[in-house]
Amino acid sequence: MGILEVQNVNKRFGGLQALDDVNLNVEENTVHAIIGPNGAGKSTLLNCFVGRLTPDTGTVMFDGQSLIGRKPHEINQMGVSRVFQTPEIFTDLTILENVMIPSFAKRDGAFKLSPFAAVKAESAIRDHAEDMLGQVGMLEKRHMVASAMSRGDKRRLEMAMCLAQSPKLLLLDEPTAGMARADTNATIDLLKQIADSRPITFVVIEHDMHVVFSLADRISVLAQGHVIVEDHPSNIKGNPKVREAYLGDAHE
Amino acid sequence: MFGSKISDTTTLILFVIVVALIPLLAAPLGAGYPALMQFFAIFGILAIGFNILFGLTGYLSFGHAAFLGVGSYSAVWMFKLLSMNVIPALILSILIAGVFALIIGFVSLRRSGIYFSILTLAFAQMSYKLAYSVLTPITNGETGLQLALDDPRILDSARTSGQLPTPNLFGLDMNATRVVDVLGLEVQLNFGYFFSAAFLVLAFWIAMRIFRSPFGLMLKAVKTNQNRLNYTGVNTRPYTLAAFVISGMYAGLAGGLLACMDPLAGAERMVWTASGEIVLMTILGGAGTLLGPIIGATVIKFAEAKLSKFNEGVVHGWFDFLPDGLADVLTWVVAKFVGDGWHLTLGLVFMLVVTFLPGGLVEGARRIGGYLGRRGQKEDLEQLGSNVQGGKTTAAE
Amino acid sequence: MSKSNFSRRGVLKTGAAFGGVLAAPTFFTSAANAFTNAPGASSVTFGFNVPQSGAYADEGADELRAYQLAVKHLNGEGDGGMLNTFSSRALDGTGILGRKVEYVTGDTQTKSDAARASARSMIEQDGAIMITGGSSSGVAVAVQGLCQEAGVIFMAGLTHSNDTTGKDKKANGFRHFFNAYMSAAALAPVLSANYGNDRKAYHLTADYTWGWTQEESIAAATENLGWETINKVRTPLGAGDFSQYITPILNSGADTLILNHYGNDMVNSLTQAVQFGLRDRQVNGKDFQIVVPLYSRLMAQGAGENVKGIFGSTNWHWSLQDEASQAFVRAFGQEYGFPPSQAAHTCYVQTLLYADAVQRGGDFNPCAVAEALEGFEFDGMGNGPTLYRAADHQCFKDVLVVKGKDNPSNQFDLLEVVDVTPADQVTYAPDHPMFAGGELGECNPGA
Amino acid sequence: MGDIVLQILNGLDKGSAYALIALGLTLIFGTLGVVNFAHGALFMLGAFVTVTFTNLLSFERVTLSETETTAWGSPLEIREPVLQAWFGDFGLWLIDYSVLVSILVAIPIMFIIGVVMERGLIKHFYSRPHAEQILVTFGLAIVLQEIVRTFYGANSISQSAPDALRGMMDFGVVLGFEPGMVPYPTWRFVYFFFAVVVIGGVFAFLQFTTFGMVVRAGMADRETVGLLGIDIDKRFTFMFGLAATVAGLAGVMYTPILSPNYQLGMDFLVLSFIVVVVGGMGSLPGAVAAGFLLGILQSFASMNEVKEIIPGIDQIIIYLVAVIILLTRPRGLLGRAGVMED
Repeated sequence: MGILEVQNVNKRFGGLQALDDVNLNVEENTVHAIIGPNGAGKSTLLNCFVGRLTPDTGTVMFDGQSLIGRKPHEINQMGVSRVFQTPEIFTDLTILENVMIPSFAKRDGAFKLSPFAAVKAESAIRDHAEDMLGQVGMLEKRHMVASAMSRGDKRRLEMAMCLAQSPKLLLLDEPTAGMARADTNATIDLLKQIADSRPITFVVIEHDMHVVFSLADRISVLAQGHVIVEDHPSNIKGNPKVREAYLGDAHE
Repeated sequence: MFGSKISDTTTLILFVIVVALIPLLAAPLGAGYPALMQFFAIFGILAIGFNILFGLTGYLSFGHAAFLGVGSYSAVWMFKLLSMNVIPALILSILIAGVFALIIGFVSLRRSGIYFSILTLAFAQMSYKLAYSVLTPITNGETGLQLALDDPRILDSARTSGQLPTPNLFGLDMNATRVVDVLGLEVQLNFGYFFSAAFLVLAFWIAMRIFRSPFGLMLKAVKTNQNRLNYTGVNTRPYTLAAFVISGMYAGLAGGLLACMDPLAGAERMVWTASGEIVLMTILGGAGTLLGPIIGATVIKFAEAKLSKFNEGVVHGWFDFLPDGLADVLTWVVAKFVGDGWHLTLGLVFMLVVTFLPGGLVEGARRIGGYLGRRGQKEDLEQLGSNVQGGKTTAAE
Repeated sequence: MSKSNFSRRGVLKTGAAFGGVLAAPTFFTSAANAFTNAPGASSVTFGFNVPQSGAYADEGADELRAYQLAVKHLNGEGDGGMLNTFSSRALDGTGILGRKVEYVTGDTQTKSDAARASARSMIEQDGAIMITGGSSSGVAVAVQGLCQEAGVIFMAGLTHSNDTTGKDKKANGFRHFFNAYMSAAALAPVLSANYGNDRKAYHLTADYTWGWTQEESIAAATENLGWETINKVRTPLGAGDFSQYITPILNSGADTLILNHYGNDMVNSLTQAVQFGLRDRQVNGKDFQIVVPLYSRLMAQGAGENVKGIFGSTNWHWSLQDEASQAFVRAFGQEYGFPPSQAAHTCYVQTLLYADAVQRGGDFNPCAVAEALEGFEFDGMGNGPTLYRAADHQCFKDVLVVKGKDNPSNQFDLLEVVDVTPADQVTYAPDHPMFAGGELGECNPGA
Repeated sequence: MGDIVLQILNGLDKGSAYALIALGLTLIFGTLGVVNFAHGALFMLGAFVTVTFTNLLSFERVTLSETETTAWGSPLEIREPVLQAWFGDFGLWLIDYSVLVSILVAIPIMFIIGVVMERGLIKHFYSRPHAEQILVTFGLAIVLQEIVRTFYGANSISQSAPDALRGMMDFGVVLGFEPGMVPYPTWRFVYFFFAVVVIGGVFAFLQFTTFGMVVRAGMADRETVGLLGIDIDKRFTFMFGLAATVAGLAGVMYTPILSPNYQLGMDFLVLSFIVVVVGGMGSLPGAVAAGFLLGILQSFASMNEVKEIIPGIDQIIIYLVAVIILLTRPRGLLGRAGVMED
């Protein structure tokens, strides 16, 4: 029984079969990577996990509950967080506030009318947020406005925001896209450290094979909306189907 | 207050002091008469409320004047039917405006961006058009809803004098004014003003609490990145709706107070340009800041009252010391901008402010403050960072 | 200029409630007065509250010119205008009761709210003892109500709705201008003479209170003639293009269109009705006709040649040949270079009437002024013998029926007076159903 | 039945004006991404170009009479139309056709006004939030209308259509109605066909010229076009000029229908925005379709039969339609996703 079970998911956009009978089983507390050439349907699949898209048919079960038809905020409240390809943060707010918001959401639920409480007085939330910022190495910058940060910092901030909710499942959409090699390595280290320090499951979509093979416990290869292989990383490299799928796209 | 480190409590105390001293401060400017001072306070409340929606969530409502109108109508009906006491009138104003805001907000908030603006505009225009025509039995149309001698007023004992009663707070008339002489200056102490000012302080205090609360933080987050907020487990609709309703209730309170100061409710209060004026006030002062909207409201109401009164005769008086020909030319030029031309000045000032001071007058004051004392400035800006989004022009999107 | 309190009751209560707390030893309250804004020994201030922005701004500007002229004449400058023809000789060009007349102006924006705010500022800040002006009935009624509460006299400017001196009449408010009922009553005989008694009328009415009273009045008057009312259609204020209201007239069987519109609505609906060929049509064997119950020269200018031959009524017109009208046109024309509008005339007259009432009564107290105005009969103001009726504070005088001129000699010469309906034909009982429902109340002197 | 045909004609006629204004507004929004609240003012300026032109044409030489005087005693002014004195019948013809002739004048003037507006103000607001664009152009609209009021006053100024086009056309006869059942003013037909020609011209320009192709590409994907190394700035300026010209021409031709006054622009502003939003922000065919749709709906809502069922519906129909469309079709009739929702 995996924490995330995807069965027979289909999604069609007009004439394009974006997802074709996708099956996936993500074990708890593992790092599961989804790879595949451009247009394979990786992002579509991810969007089906978070409530942005609804599959035409099939089931997506998280922790024994169906995710189909739930809204993004409901799915998040169940313990699924998401890191975007381009960091989605609250650019106008300070870094500390950015991390406090997810903590509030975790504690107060999807909506709480508390116009007379003071953010200042929420020391538990702040301490927790500062702790998270410390873990991603951004504690000193906590009073900066988020828009003033570098792209790498923004991504680390987004990571801290997700971690602040102690999610059971963290979805990462190309966490190292557009990064220099040094930053990529730092990110790998950070993710490893996170994965080792707590019970958490990662689903990573990634193009960079270096990242995938450094992190993944299991890999699913998606091609033309279909999972062609799901296996241990060591078995993926030599798989002929994978080579075929990547043909013409091989240096990815 | 501007760019210097002042705690909220100190700000509030300073605010109360300034508000209490307005009759004294405004008198030398020729603005110290009850009607205008009441406007300062009431439109201040309106702008604060609008800012809770626009300044925090970024949702630009172009129909906020409808709630002002609804509040006024409710209050006047209360005066006509129940009692001239302002308390039931204000309670009904806030409630009815809240209900209207709940309905309009529930529908309009299904869309965002300019679609939201157009939806609110459409609702407000429908209210205005209907109030002006087919709803005349309720609104008294063009003339506006007024008191009449034969209104029932079931809670008030019948007044025998042939005069209309005055809105009052347990017998204290809103138009009661005491004129005192301070160093040769006539200062008008008007009960209605202090009554409205008390609500202004209350409104300011509530807004301040909202700004500093987790609820307010969520609203700011809505403005910055609604998408992220959804994926952070927050349902943004109830937050925006709550902000919309709170903001509508502020407008209802302002409308109710307008009726308390002057028991008449006219349909023009709801026309779309009146909503535009609320936006102007907020932006002029500084959207997203605590004090900006109040400053904007005060400046616009002051300009409207004073500029429109400078007729050509008055202007010519200013240039009397000059030779005749020159005085005539100057009068001709200046008169284009005051008196009946004051809208031109309003439009120009507004363009200049939006172009050069997108953060409004508060940003202007902050910049001046920056020139005066550069030390410690950076730290303050960081501190204030989350309070001045309205002042930022380059919000990354 | 002396300040005083808005309300008598207010003073007493203030004194008890918070005056004691706020009044430090160095503060001195000003001397109590018998009424609001009692003038000082040397000058008296009037408040001219006219539309300076919005659709009626030109009319407002003309009103303001008339007021300034009136102030000049009251203070003994210029040629004295109608002071020389006015039947009451109380005013002698030395101001009022020896005080020089000064004035402040405000912008009503043709909105009840703005008009009241502007009037309040003139009363509370500038010490105006009398408010006058306005170019729409909604504003007039709203400001009249305010003046009643504040305890100053309101001399209405251009306001034509029956309500101003009907259900919304106030003891402190006075109207010289005529009203919708009078327009209808004055037009009826002329319409009957020109168009016969067998007509089918179609009404287009501005959908607000003035439009409704105008429609009610003219429909009643024409039905009395034997006309049939085919339909009464309400049009939104400021509709701009009225084509969708005009085309249904074409096949409705109506042979007369009555446009209960004013201002830009009137300009547009008339222009478009003519464009749709209504005046070229033959219906029921008769030439189709258009009637505009309330005319104004300023609006006739906007409608251009479309007004030619169309009947309507007006309160006064500059081409009148009586001595008083000529004196006023001369004074106004020499000052500004063009003839005055009816709005200018009524405002000028109202100012003189107020001043005269103060002079005759010997007191600025609004109640004394009201008493002097009530039942006052006068002449020499351009409308023939006139009565300020005590029961509703409405002036009763002859009403002019005018027609768009076929060959105007200049841009001001657009209307010709075809008939003068005498005052007794337009007079109605104070409790006439169209005017019932309100009470005058008692005059309020304020403080 | 005749009434229904008449209302459709009314609707098409109203719709022409709405569509023309909305077309320019959408053009500006689609290419430049600017929400222009001063667009109604451009319509108004167009109308006043005609007023000015007519005034110039009918310029009169004024001589003071030595014998006659006015009612107020000053010498009577004798006015002589200069144009007639100079050109005789041609002068009269020019005055008669002043509205149509002023199109020629309005095109360059409105284009220049548009270019100056874009270079002087709008271009500084490309990267700024929509709220600020709305506010600054709203301020500009106030300034423009107040300037016009300074020169022309607040009253409406009547403009006549040329004598030959002033009459009625019996349109019903074409459809088999009895004569006199469905007459319609010739000028309104002229306006309708003028609108069709201008709309067709704009579409053809965008469809068949390279310039238009770039602009259309820009409307679809601004970033890519920028990357192609095309000087987008100049084209934006041109587009703004074009939009101003379209709005101005709509105003020029509307003057005989609606005597212009300085508030004309504000009256049309809200309406044109609703048309654009109903049509779908950034969609040119949407703007045109919505213009005609709203025009026709407005006409039908004003019919007595409809008003008897729902009192006051003619007052609110436009807004009601906007609300319904936006709630059922969030992007408007023909709009694309993602436009103006940030």
